[in-house]
Amino acid sequence: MESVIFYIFAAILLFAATMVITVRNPVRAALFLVLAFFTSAGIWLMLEAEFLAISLVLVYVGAVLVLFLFVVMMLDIDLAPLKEGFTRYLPLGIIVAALIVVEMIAVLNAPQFDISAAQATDGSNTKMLGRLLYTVYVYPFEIASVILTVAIVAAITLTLREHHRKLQDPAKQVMVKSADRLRMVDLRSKKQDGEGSES
Amino acid sequence: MNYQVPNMLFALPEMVMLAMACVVLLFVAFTGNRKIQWSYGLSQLSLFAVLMTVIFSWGDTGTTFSATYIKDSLSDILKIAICLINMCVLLYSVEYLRARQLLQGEFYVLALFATLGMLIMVSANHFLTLYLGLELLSLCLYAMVAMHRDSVIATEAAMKYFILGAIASGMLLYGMSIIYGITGSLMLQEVAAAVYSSSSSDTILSFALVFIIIGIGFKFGAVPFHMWLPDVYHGAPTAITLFIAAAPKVAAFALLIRLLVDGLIDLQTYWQPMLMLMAVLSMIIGNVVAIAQTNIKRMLAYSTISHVGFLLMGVLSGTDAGYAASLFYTLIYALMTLATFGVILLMSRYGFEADNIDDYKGLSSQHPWLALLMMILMFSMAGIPPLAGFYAKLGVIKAVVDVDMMAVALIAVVMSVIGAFYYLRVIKVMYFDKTEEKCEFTYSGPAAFVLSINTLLVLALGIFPGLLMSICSTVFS
Amino acid sequence: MIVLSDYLILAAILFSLSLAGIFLNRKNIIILLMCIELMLLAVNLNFIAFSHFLGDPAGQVFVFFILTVAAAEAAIGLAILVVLFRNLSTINVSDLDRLKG
Amino acid sequence: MIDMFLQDILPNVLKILLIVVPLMLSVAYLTYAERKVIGYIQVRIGPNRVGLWGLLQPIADALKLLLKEVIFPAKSNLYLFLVAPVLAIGPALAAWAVMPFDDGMVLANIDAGLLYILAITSMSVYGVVIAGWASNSRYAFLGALRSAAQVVSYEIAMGFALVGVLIAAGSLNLGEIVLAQQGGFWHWYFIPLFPLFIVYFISGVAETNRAPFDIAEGESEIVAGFHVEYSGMAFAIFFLAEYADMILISMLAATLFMGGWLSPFDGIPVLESFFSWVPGLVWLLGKTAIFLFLYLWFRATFPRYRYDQIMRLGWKVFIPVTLVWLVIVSTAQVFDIGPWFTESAVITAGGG
Repeated sequence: MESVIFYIFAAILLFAATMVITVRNPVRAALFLVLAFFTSAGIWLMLEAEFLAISLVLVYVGAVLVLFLFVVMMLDIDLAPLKEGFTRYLPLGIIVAALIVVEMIAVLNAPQFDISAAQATDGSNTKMLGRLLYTVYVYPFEIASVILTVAIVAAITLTLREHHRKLQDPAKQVMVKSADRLRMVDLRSKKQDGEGSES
Repeated sequence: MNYQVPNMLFALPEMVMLAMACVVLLFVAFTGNRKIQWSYGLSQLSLFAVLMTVIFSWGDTGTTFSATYIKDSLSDILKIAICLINMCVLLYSVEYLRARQLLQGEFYVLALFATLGMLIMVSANHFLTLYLGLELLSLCLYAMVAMHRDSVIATEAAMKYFILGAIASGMLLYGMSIIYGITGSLMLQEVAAAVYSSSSSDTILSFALVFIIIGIGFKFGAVPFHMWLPDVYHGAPTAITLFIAAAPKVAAFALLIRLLVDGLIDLQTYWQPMLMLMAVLSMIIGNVVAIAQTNIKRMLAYSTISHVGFLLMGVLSGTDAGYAASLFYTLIYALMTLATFGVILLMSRYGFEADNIDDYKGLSSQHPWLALLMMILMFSMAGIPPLAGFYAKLGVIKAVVDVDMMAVALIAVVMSVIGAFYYLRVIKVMYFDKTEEKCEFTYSGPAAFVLSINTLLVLALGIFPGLLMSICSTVFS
Repeated sequence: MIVLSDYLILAAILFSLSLAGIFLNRKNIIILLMCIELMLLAVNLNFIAFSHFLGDPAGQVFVFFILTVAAAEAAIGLAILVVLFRNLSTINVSDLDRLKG
Repeated sequence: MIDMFLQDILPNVLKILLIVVPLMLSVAYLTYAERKVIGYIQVRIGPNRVGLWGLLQPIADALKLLLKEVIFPAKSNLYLFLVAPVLAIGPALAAWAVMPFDDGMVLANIDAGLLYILAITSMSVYGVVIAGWASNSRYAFLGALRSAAQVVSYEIAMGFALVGVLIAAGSLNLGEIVLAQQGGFWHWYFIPLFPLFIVYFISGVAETNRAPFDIAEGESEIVAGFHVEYSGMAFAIFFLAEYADMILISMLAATLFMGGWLSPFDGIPVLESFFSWVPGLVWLLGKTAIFLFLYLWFRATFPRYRYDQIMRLGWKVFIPVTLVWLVIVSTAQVFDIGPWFTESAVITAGGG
């Protein structure tokens, strides 16, 4: 039963990942990415990482990928030329990828990874993680908070455009002197022509 | 599991840095760019404060925060270097940024957070802190490169930097995950102990090592993972290029030592040939391609790649003397880069980037002092005695000779001779090419003064290299 | 029965797919960013699988932090992308050709 | 196989039906209530023709929507166009799995129930975004973008508000959170967590894209926002999802801050025994109804917010308020300030 579920999830995950890198339309790629993350969350649940599985859905599916979708939709990308050249690199890419996969599998299929006896951890997964985060890993936890701060600062610095607010500032209006608005220019009138002055 | 309340005192530099970065962030958030001088002053003050905390706690060693944090002489000396370097960087870049409307409070905020990232990396004793410090640094750098957001080349460089940097982090993490799976730990000493005791899993360990080396190679910009480096150096505003070129390399050195020496020293037989390949390729590609460059920032980028090659040479020797030589090389490299970009920044002015080598024509006749400084720096980079660069190169070459890697040493010597060509070309342009146009600019004030000291330090460390060298060798003994 | 190496192989295939995506994709930066997310997903799967089979929570803690950092990274990456798009009006990978040499 | 079916699957299916069918009915009559309430607030009667007092009106509306033709806009992405309503209703129903209706009366008593609800409700934004994008219409698209930004922003404030609850209760399980509020209505969390309670409910209104935060639909600005191109059954499903979400948010508010199924007369000498025969479900539904009434009241009285005002409220008011209050709650938890923070001081420094 468990293995059936695993294979189903694994198949969906790999299918979704393949679609992410092959589909034409970035919106659909983002949606397949959602699917990939969702199935991953399922696999993580099988590995008894409940908290992380739910956070993955909450943080990734619920926020980060929405951000992706948001940007994809906002940028209004011209879809037609986006995939040219893909097929040109495809054969080479497939060969290289397959080679990497075979090699990795050869290494990772080692007998020492043939473990199945996993100790069932008792107690709440969330509580356990929370305890660790606030004791043993309190220093990394603080660094993570700094990273998030930096992300906010950076994203705002890069994308926020200053709006020229259409507000009047009476203090400044009162302070204005004539010299700020009016420039006195000495123009000689052309008396000889008799046509008066021009600008 | 017994949890002990950590000894916070060890992490005082990081805490001061974080607190001050937050102060600057708030200050900038509430004053905008109206009081930028104050932001600048506060930033310098923060770096100075951190420097003081490191200096006054010099000599204490130990781990804290459940061994995710380590304070040893390596971390101390690198932290001092990072603070000093960044103080100079901030000083040199003020006028450049001001002339381009880039002098925003966010620059200082990001620079301080990036410095915090470097400090964290340098003191990391755990894969997690190493990774987080690295990411904190990298994220700040990506944003800083893109800060000139109306510039096409800056944003393009930022995008390339970001993508390649993120891939590198992914690689590094994949390697870390495999190592975690085999050793069952993420703490460097425990990893080292587990690697030492396990003998059967060498294939898998070396498999993981490949990913880690690729990650490190990317972060250093060693060939064949150097693609981002010239583009980022070229595309980013020069002040930011300086920021990226100097201190982060010192932090990257810490990454290298912590991962390979502290954690995976027993895999030396595996990482030595990989590092050797990267070192040799970096020296060759860096020096040869630099010759063809007309843009001085790009030229310096390739020169950096070649320096990375030299730097790796000391580490790959696998001896304490080799590590010390690499540390010495890193510090000298940072010092030289700092001063070189300092000269470029001083010459760049409103509406003009002094980033073509031809812009330096006739510099000697108009600004003899600047030309003299530049000459010292170029000679030093080329490794001509009695300048600091010479002793740095000598040290790392000696390290590989000591472990009987004559071929590597030979390539290094040949490449430094080739490399001398393009450094000398800059000198030739400055002293022997004439130009009609006057480069009208004035340099004065503290930046020029510190720059002069900085350059003379390169000279002084060349004449009296003993002190710094002995400090470096006490770190690894 | 599902053993550790099954999870590792799944993660390895996912990792290779993301790498393949990065190298095959010559046209769209946003897909590159998605591939990076996939890559981190593969790494996370590795960590969680190890954590489960070793009975050691440190791997899960690491994943927690990778999730945090990856979210921050995505935010900055997309910000840079938006800035780039404003400058270039394209996010085509092969249009990033102003820096050469 | 049949054994498994009888033992595992059938009871669960029955339980699910027991939740979904009343929910659907409630949605139908919530629309009726909405029209009636708003009608009386605007000094008119509201639906009164179909059946006694117009009670059959929702049935008639449902029939009408069922029989209407579903129109597919030109050049729309057909597949996504059809998936969108499903993505909207799916999370709206799935979230109910962990909702406790009475002591032990819950479909899936999972450990991290609160987290589950947060995760599932955060999925509901996809329905809106995809609908807006797949419709190939500017209005729908604008509505989708507005909604995406708004929902994601308010999720943060909402999450923080819920963190306050879980610090106080020391658990993520909804049933345990309710039980932690036992002992009379002054034990309920709306008193110690009052700012969080307010933030939670207002964020809930924003999360469901209801007035005065209904910029995603904004009839007068972008006609009907993300579902402008939908008709017939497809439109009805969005409608269902929106109202099911409203009921969910209201019931969650009742569960987390108002003691769930607990009687408000607990601990009051005479009244407690007088009302002891009332089942917990009734109390829960009563409390939920109060919040639902608030929803309708808001809609009838408040003018619509402007987009930037909504964002400012979320980011610059709610998030700081919740952060400050979290610090206060944590401090109170450490120093055992009662009656709310005494029993379950689980989180102690250096535990484990």
